[in-house]
Amino acid sequence: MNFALSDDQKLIRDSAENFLADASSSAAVRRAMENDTGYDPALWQRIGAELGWCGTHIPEAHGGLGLSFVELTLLMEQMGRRLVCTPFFSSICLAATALMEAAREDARRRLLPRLASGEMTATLALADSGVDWRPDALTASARRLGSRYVLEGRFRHVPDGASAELLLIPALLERRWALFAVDGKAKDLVRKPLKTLDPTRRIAEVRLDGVGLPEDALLGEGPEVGEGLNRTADFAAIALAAEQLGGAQQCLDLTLAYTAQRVQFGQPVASFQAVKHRCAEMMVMIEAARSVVYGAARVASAGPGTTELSLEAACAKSLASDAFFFCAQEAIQLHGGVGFTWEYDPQLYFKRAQGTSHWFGSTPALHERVASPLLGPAR
Amino acid sequence: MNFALSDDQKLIRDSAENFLADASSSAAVRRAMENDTGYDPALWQRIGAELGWCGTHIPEAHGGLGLSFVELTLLMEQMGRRLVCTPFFSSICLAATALMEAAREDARRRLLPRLASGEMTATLALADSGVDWRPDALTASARRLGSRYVLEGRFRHVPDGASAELLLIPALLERRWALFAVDGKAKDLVRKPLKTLDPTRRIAEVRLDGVGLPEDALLGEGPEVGEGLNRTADFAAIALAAEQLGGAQQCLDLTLAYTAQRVQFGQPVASFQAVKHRCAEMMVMIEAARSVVYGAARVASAGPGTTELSLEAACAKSLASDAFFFCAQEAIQLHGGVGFTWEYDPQLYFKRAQGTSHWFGSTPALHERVASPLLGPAR
Amino acid sequence: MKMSDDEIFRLEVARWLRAHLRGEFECLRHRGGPGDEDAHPELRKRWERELARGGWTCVGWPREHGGRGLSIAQQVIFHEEYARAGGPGRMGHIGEGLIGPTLIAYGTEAQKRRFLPGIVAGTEFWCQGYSEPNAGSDLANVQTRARRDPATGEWVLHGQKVWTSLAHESQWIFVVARSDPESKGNRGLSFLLVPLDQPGIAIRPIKQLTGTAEFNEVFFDGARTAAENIVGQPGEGWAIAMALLGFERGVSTLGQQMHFAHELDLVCEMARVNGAASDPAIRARIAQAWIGLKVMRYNALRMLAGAQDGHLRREAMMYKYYWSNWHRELGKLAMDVLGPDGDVVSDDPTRTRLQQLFLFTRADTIYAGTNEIQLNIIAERALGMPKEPRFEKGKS
Amino acid sequence: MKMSDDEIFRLEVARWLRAHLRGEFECLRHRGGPGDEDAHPELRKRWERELARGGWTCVGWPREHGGRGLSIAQQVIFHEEYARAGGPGRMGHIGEGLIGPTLIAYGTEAQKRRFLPGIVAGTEFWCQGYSEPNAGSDLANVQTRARRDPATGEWVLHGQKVWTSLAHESQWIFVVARSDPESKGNRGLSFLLVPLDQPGIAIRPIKQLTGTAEFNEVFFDGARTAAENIVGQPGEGWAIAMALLGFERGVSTLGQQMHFAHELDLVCEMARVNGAASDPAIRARIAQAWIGLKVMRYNALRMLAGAQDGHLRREAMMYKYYWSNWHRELGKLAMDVLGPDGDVVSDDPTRTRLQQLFLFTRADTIYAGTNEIQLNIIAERALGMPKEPRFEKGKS
Repeated sequence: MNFALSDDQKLIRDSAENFLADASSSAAVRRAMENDTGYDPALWQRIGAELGWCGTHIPEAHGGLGLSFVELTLLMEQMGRRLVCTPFFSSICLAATALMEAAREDARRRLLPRLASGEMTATLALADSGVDWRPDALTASARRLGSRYVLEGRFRHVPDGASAELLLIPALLERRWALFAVDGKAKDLVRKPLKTLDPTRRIAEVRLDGVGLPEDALLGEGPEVGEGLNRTADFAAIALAAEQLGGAQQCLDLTLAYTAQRVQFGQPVASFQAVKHRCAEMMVMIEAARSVVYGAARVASAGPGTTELSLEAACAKSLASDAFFFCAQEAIQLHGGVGFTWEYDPQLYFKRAQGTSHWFGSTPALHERVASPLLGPAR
Repeated sequence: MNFALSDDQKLIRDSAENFLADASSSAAVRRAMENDTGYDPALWQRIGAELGWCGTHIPEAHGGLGLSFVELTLLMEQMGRRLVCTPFFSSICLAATALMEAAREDARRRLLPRLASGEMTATLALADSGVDWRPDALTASARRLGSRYVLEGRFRHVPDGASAELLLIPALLERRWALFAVDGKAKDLVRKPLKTLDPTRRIAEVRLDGVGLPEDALLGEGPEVGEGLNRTADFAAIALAAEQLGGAQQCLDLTLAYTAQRVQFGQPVASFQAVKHRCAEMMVMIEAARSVVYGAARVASAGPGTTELSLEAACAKSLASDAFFFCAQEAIQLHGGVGFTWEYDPQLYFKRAQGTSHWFGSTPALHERVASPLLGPAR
Repeated sequence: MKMSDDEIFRLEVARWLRAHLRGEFECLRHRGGPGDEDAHPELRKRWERELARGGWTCVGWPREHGGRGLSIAQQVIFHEEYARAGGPGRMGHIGEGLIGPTLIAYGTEAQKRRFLPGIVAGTEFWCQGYSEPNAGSDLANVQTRARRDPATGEWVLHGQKVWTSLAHESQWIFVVARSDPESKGNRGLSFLLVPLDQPGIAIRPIKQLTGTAEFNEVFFDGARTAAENIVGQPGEGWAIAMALLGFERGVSTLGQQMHFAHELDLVCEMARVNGAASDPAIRARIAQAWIGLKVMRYNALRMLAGAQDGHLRREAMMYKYYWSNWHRELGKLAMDVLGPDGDVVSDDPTRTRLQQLFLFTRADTIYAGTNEIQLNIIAERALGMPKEPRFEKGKS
Repeated sequence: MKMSDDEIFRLEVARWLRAHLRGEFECLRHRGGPGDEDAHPELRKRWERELARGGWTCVGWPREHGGRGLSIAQQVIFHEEYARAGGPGRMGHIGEGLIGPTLIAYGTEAQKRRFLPGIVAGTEFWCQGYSEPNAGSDLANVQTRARRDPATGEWVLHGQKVWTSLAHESQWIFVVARSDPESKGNRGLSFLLVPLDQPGIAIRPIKQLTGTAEFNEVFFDGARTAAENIVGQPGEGWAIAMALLGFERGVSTLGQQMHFAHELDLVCEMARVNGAASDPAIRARIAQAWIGLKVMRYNALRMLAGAQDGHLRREAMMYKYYWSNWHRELGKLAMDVLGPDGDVVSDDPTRTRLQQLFLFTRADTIYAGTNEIQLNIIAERALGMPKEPRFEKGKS
């Protein structure tokens, strides 16, 4: 496995970094998070239509750029650094991946190009925080009505669930896994936007009170849908880990900048050994997470087996979650009094660190995922 | 609950401190731990016969001083500081307490005075590390043979089990708890001294291959023996926690002394902020443990209920174990290169910290003991 | 069995609180704690006067100064029962706990006569002006200046203080200001009592990470106070200020702990209800939190026992570091118990309370001496380790 | 499906090791690792010569210097297969990994001719003389002195080095000594190659906390070495020494990791056998250890990829801190898995191995740069944070 980035990959990373430093500045994030949808449509337009980021990991045959998961994580890392508020994670990391992993070819052909171009937003309804895909954990069910389907169910926390134009809904159909596409404007679909503690990411409760669907709303069925959704959650976990990694890095960078200029007891705060060691520990956690996130991205880009992917996701997500929380916490601490003010940015990262910590499994749950194959199931 | 020590208590503590600084110096400990029995008989003689420490918590009616558990823990703390190698813990904290808690009055009258005076050593055979006293965890059984008894069983780790003159053996007798006294020289009693990783405390494997016992060897029977032994383990855990506390304190003191005189980069190591903060963290852990050990000792001296005692023991032992290990680890670390040499003392504390860590329950097990009443039993 | 005096006293406190913390005051239960300081300020001021009518303000002050003159044991009982009853955060605590004892120890007779009765009666409220924006942890780096007006003898102040809570709700602020313009560090400072309601003072709230504003900046632009409103002599400000901080640790810690215990109860209850109690990692952390409560309780009892021999001991020097980190970790634990539900702001009061706990406790390890400062103090003052070298002046 | 060259190479290495690590060498499997350095020294020297006969020493050295000239990818494969086969700790590693590359980069032609063949052939062994008793982490505080004998031109050394492993088993030591008696710190040092077998050198073992002695003190009392046995010029010793340390991080880390993985396997096996695997806290820690192995593996691959652009990057600067703390924690985990059995020394080889792991790994976070030094280096060199102030000379 070669960890060197290609020149193209470096270009993607660096141009994203430069673009977002402007386009998703602290002021821009603070404006976007006050919006109805929680994001700036103009920025989304540029990301989707102009920069083409939405097509990154979607095959060329389906209107994408056909790049690998590595490029997707490089973008997510940069977006995480800047707390970008867009439906990128829900539309691309979740919904597009779900289509690629769990939908039939005709459905992919029909829907992926619209996601790749950024013209449509979508999301995937997760069983709470996406950790449990066993059929009996499913919270929706479908029944056939002639050539149509009727969906019932409730999803408590769907990312961008109120604004997404298309919702992918996993449901139990005649005791089998099935994946449905539901238009955001469908009748009897109730979407309740929730107020989130992390204002940079929106969540909605989604209820399907007998939503009637046409035949082609069924995107796939059978056990491969279950497995595909499991894989989707693992891919999305790695992408989210990359986002967390970017956030952690920015917490360290903000702290280095602040402590370099803040003077206490006649010397820069950054010259105190305890502060230096804390920052060094932040870096160690970040680089450990980075190694594993980059490794997981490479595994993910190579068409991994489901078990291998699942372990990579557990490693990457648990380390990135812990690094992000630690770095956000220490960013607040080392900013001193201003660290817990609204005006300074550490609090935004801190809230996102907590908000992302349990998606696709809390760290203890992911540890158990790793422990099981080594030690046998928990008692 | 008043935490102020009485003048008598201060006197006991201070004179023990002064006495042991000489009598249990590093050189003395190193000599004692090479002995056959693992202790210096002369020191034991002074502690028992001259200073009267062995009678501390034994009632006056049974030949003791009738002081409280507080005094016992003050002594244990000082002994822990100096890694005293004697059978004090096994004879007094374990065996004498077991007699007080689980034996009939006639047995107490017969045996406690000999322990109180230090003329006899004894120990209690624990089911491994003394955490599990359920009858079905018992590893010995007894049967009646006329007016005599025959004991079968095996105890893998008995403190001072090879040198103790008297062994207290819990065993199942006709499906009931029973406690027996077995002379160290009894026929068919096989005692195998084990080589310990912590050379300052001896352990033996004890096997009873049909040991025949007279009638008065039965010290008590029935459920009160089970409960008494449970209480004994909790009392002993608090005493051991005090010993650990003393060890932790000495690790900090050794580190303060070493870093004050060791110069690196032109300044005392003790002036580096990272070193200062580490030592401060050691102190915080030590003082936290001290508060809880002292509190537990006060509860223990007031004739507590079994549940209350058990929770106090869990708090004291878990914090003292963790503080001791952390302080021993950091003592090695902050001594630098000499920290892991045989010649310097941190290694002796380090080994004892690990050796005591799981007695009467590892920290995770004690956490679960605390969690259960708050949250219901573990799944 | 005859009840001890302390037991009788405990019943008396509990009975009074039951009888009075009701009706209009009912809604104050468990409110106004750390991070919730600006809940119902007017009502909580009325509550102070209610307490005063019952003789329950300044319970540890000597009777000669209007206090109740309780023994330490009885003060502990009072604070425990107050917390157990869910008594609201005390609007008067800076007067009662900080400036009052300081005036009793260092004030003139006139100052005592002027200021103590208002504190005891719950009619005059105080806030503190210690920190400055460029000082932070370096408290002695005071840049607020006070000069004497030669005409009136009044003190005239220019400068800025920060992290002042309840400035809007108070009548008076105590300020450490540099009265000797040539001085540096902790010399040349004076400790002044300044009325807030005057044109020379402006108050600006600081918005916190919660979106609310519990702290303020206070700007002094020619603010004035009478010549006699100095505590101690000019130049003695630092000594007075340090003595005042010493008063902050007292029996009220036991009351604070009852508050913490209540919060841990909420966390346990949530864990039992939502199933987090089956997660071994959560169980271990809850156990540790419970053990930490024991530590704080026994530690406070050691402090009370040790206070009798007069000097600040190790258990007192580690207390702020211990409780603030314990509390911050409790906030994180609360969120991890909530799990995905913690992401969403709802009208469930327990959930809201736990989310607030998570956010507000971030300040605990920063204000009143950051973790880093606390560890320095422990190392230097409790362990006697040497000070670190400093950059020489002029170099960097 | 056709095998790639690398796959063929992997098979070749594995096959050779299977054929040769047997018979008399069988007992060396998994031996001689960290903390076990003095296991079977004579047999392990013979093993070095066995490797040499197969062309498996100095596999990364250029062919012109007697190496095998492997690509980085193939070096990785070699080290992985070597560790997988349980190949013993390399007696020649200081020669092959440290002094050899240093001589290749900085040595004279004559030095290369004289010293490299003995390293490649496994006939001449080296140890290092860096640390001194009064230096510790402050490597530049060198007090060992070297002066020229005006008669012979030889270097004459006085002083003491410490933490020298395998001194008894080696023929040569490299020493950083102060050749300019007026100099201080990292100036005025020279890098000398000194034969050990001479009257001016005494070696005293240092007994470790295990009771065994893997390190030595080496005393120089008029020890001599020929004029030409200096690497670089007089005064360049520090630069050479730092360059040498840079060689220490290489592809061999991947081999080290296979060794670590084997140790974790033993821990997991013990946990399954003795029931510790049912303890949730143990499960979580084992999972973390396993994740840490992933970190180290991917981190090493990043280092290899990054090494191509020449400067030491963050993943390289954190590596020593990471592995040493990981390894130390594995030792503690191993003991906690053993539980009460860990208290007792027995003849069970796995138990003994885990107990040794626990004790020996205490040195990992100290030697070759303590944790504290590593964090300083990371802060200053990777993060660009300022140096701390120092006490002025003469003051304290």
